Amino acid sequence: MVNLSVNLAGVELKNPIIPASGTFGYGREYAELYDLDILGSFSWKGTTGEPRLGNPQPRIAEMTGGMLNAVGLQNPGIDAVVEQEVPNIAKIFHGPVIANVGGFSIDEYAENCAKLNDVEQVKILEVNISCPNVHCGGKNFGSDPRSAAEVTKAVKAVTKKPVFMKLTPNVTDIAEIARACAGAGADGLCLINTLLGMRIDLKTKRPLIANRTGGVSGPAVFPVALRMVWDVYEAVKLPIIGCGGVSSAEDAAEMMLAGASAVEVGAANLKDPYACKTIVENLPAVCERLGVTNISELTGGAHQ
Amino acid sequence: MVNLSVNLAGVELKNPIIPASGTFGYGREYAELYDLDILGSFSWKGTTGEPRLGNPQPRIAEMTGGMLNAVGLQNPGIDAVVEQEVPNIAKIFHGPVIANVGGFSIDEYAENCAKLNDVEQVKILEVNISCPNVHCGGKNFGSDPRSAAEVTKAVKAVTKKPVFMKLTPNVTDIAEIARACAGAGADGLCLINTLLGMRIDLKTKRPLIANRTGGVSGPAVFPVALRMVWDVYEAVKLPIIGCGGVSSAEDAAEMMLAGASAVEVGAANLKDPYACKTIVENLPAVCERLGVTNISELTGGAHQ
Amino acid sequence: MKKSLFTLEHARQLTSDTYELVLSGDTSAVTAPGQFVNIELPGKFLRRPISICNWTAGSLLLLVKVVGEGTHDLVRCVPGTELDVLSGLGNGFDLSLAGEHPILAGGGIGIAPLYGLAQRMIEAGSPPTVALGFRTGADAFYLEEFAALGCRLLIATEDGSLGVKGFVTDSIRAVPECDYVLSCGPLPMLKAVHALPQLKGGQFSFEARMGCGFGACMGCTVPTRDGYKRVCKDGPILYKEEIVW
Amino acid sequence: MKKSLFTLEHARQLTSDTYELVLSGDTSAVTAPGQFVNIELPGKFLRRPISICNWTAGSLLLLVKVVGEGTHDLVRCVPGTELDVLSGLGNGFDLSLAGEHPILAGGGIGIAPLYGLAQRMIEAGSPPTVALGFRTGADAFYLEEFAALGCRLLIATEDGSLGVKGFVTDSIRAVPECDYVLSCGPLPMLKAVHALPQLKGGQFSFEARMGCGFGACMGCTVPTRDGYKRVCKDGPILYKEEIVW
Ligand SMILES: Cc1cc2nc3c(=O)[nH]c(=O)nc-3n(C[C@H](O)[C@H](O)[C@H](O)COP(=O)(O)OP(=O)(O)OC[C@H]3O[C@@H](n4cnc5c(N)ncnc54)[C@H](O)[C@@H]3O)c2cc1C
Ligand SMILES: Cc1cc2nc3c(=O)[nH]c(=O)nc-3n(C[C@H](O)[C@H](O)[C@H](O)COP(=O)(O)OP(=O)(O)OC[C@H]3O[C@@H](n4cnc5c(N)ncnc54)[C@H](O)[C@@H]3O)c2cc1C
Ligand SMILES: Cc1cc2nc3c(=O)[nH]c(=O)nc-3n(C[C@H](O)[C@H](O)[C@H](O)COP(=O)(O)O)c2cc1C
Ligand SMILES: Cc1cc2nc3c(=O)[nH]c(=O)nc-3n(C[C@H](O)[C@H](O)[C@H](O)COP(=O)(O)O)c2cc1C
Ligand code: FES
Ligand code: FES
Repeated sequence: MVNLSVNLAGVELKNPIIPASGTFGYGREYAELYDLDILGSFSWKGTTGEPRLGNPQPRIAEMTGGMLNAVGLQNPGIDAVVEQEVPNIAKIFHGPVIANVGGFSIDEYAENCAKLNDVEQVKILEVNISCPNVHCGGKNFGSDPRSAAEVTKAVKAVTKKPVFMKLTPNVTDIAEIARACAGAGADGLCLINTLLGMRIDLKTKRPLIANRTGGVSGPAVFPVALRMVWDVYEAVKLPIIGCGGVSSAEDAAEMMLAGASAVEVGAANLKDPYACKTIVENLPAVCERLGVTNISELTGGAHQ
Repeated sequence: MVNLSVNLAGVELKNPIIPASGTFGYGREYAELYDLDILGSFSWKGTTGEPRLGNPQPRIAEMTGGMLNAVGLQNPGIDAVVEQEVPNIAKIFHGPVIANVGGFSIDEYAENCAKLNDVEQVKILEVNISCPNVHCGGKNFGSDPRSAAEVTKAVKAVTKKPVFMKLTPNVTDIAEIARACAGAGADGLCLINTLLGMRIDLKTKRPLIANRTGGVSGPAVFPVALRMVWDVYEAVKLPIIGCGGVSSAEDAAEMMLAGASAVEVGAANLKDPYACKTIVENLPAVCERLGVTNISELTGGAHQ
Repeated sequence: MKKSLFTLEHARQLTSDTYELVLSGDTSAVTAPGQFVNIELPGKFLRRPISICNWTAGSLLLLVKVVGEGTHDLVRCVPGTELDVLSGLGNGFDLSLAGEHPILAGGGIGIAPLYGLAQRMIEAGSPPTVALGFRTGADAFYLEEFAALGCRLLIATEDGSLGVKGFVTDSIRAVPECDYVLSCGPLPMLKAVHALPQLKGGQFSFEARMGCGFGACMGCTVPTRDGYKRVCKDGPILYKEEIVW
Repeated sequence: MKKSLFTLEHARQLTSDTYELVLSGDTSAVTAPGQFVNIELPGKFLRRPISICNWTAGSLLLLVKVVGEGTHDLVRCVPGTELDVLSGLGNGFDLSLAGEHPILAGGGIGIAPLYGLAQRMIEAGSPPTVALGFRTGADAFYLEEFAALGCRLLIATEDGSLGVKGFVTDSIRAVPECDYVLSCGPLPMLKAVHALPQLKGGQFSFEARMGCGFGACMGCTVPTRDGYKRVCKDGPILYKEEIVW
């Protein structure tokens, strides 16, 4: 018997598999397909202070080995989520929930997180700092160590829940951003968000995605994500949620060997709605092949 | 009849298709397969001052939609290339050659480039600044605008040939690096080099590539490369060689619409040694479908 | 929604670029005409959404127009090929709202879902008028199949090479008693049909590039008068009143 | 080297994880035993290098051990499947150097290229001794095929369940007159064979992860006493004298 449980900054997950934010909504669609309680956790759709309609159509493009999206953080806003989605989540999932929180100013991040203080099910805050800072010419919070640290500090000041900063890969030195977040008190890190990409429609000779650029995800980004998880594991002593291109139990194990304590699965859910279920089911066999009886032993196992 | 010729900083190519450095050696292997004179140019293997043995085995790993390599700039050194490869290139290719030059210090870049002044066939220098700066803790020249500019300036000072700086994608803001190179006198830019990635071997639980990290290339990087070509096209008024994941004439057209004046094809040659030949052959039909009679009209065609 | 394997039973070429595919498999998740399936294809990351043209207890009928690599590969599958399919996606047409003089209006490959719809309306005792539009006669398909159902069939082609010269809207205008439309086709057609003054109401099937096809990613949402809706889950059928162009 | 389509004619399971494949196609680029082919597989970016076990004017014989997804997919191809193949890669064994008492030494799937080699040596009038090693009897394959060629056959298994208990090297030591080896197998085996004092010379077939397989990328190079060599182009056969471990 393999013990699949892992610990994320004090929060116990029955296994390390977590559907990634933006690919699992607030759980409703998948709950029609399988019992969500088999999951370690799930990270809900990035939620902002105000309701957001998101970007114009088209928002999706294809590529070899993955996809691009420019959904633009469409979500009903934090108040609606607390009122309407949280009670529904109580019905469909009984484990710890990860609340993915977006924001366009430091104050917004803090306000949104504070509104989750009394939401019992939310055990971890995942702060998406790939959002553009409206007060700073639209530069992403996550592409600058100082603003990454400021968001971390602001959020930490208003919550007692563990705070995981979700990093963008579109940076020269991800370890530097990770250290800045760690220094500002982050309890953990989640990486990576999507790589910035673009496609052009040969029929119209215009960008295929109305927003021009979109975020690349899926198997195509897996080696980049893995490398960044490795680098961050070496740089800071915080638990890491590895994310990017994971599609199989083998990928999840590889991510953990690179340094992840748990693993998020994004685009794979869209291609195969049962992806996370299948991964959870296959994990014990993979652990046996790797000769571990506690999956958490894998974390960082490839270092030195 | 479609006119496929393009112009790169004054150098006329009969078509925009150029095998990318490191995937075409010095032309020998492909010359056994097809007449290289159908190519617009080719970029030879990254050449350094001293001969280099490269990295230990394994150097290659696979991924969905692409590959990782850590060849480590294995090459016979600039003197041997000038003495042994250049005369052979004279026999197998009669168009303009692009000399890809590596270096581990600013002086080395300049020395290597100077040694090519009298090599008639070399019409363009492509300066690969993804190399680690041994005088600066191994940080890549290409990840810092200042050192990118310094290399540009040093090379420009010793050559009359057009200098194309080859940029690394592993940066927060590629446009900033492009502007630094442009400001320092670059005649053109080539992008992208490989994305930094990594795989772990589940059998050994160790990094699969002996060098630990490798460069990701192939279709998986295409949307990232395309986005960077777009950004750089908006940022500077220099000709761009677009590179990264191009595998078909359609991809090449997409790259040109994003802003490329010519297109390099790398990993695709390894999978299909006839890739460049096939792309060249398919370009006229793609141009006709897109309604252009001069392929150079495509360049930047997707911008407003 | 159900995820299951279907087997391609046969593929038949209808026009230069349009094919009829018959798949066998579990269709228990299909509940209404106008729903669609989302098909996984080897080497493609995203699935390809295709309307259900018709279905029986154990088989699916699809009509596929080749527009890119995915549809190219799909129609070239050999009989016996197994396909991973999400079936029974989307809301589908609501027959109960169609009134006494319904007209089905389809353009090009958009006629596909109207076939199963027409059959079910006939079975339900309210045979619709069917107006089909094509660019030219050579592009037309499924005329005999629609005729065999026993519907009144109005054909329009842009160049007049078959039926009346003009658009589906011209056909509809010629039957002013039809005041409720169920329509699928290219966006400009949908828009023109939507604008016809004779219509009291209607249902329109939309397309969007999809990430998932089952409501999870917000990749396909469009604005409506009732807020943003997911084409894949809240649609693909939107109602006349709620549509904003 | 030639790039062309081959058709899978048949696949036969030899052991729990090893298969024999027969492909038909243009083998004109194959010039020596020990060369290999590089096979494109749907959904895989890199080709898979596989030794040529034997060949005729129109057919290729391959032995494939399933170790990962690529080999898994390859052996499951149905007859009739077309495969894009680069054929005639690598230098191959040089029969002319083998002397009067050559021995072929193969371990596991490494016995594959030795089969065509043995046949050609027999045809050339210098039948070799063949020493084959397996982990256990259940892993053994191609014994009858080698025997049918008419070679002296020495079998070793690690657990003694078939032939002598021990390694290929034990078999070779038992025939001290054999002073030239042509060998293919796992690295530890090659190394142990290489170290046998009775050998005056030998040729050893190496493996490396490959980017191209035809000499262009420097993905596969290894150090030798004569400088770095490309396993794919200057090898896969390296000579006793030049090998550094
Ligand atoms: C609800 C719905 C029902 C459909 N029903 C049918 C049908 O019955 N028959 C039929 O032939 N076609 C139908 N389509 C259109 C069909 O989905 C596209 O033609 C197909 O996805 C194109 O794939 P491709 O690989 O050939 O083209 P590519 O252009 O190479 O596809 C690239 C990407 O864009 C997407 N895409 C391209 N065109 C469309 C489009 N028009 N709509 C949505 N996504 C698109 C693809 O799915 C893929 O993700 C339907 C679309 C939707 C949304
Ligand atoms: C010159 C040469 C001849 C070979 N001859 C045979 C043969 O006759 N029969 C046979 O069964 N196998 C042979 N191999 C090994 C065979 O190439 C690998 O087993 C196969 O590539 C594994 O692919 P996979 O997708 O199943 O495994 P994976 O591990 O999923 O492959 C991942 C990547 O690693 C590469 N790789 C993995 N193992 C090896 C290996 N041992 N050598 C080279 N690349 C590897 C794959 O090609 C692929 O690029 C030969 C290898 C070489 C270099
Ligand atoms: C359609 C879509 C929507 C996403 N929305 C969010 C989001 O709201 N917040 C967030 O932090 N990440 C979002 N992401 C990023 C994913 O959570 C994940 O970090 C990324 O896709 C990489 O993982 P993958 O390759 O497994 O998809 C989204 C990704 C996709 C594909
Ligand atoms: C095996 C290999 C070796 C490479 N060597 C070099 C090199 O020596 N110099 C260089 O500038 N780029 C080198 N590159 C990068 C390519 O030239 C190209 O920039 C990159 O691979 C992206 O293009 P692609 O996706 O078409 O391969 C190499 C790439 C590969 C795959
Ligand atoms: S395609 Fe994902 S929500 Fe509609
Ligand atoms: S694999 Fe490319 S040189 Fe050998």
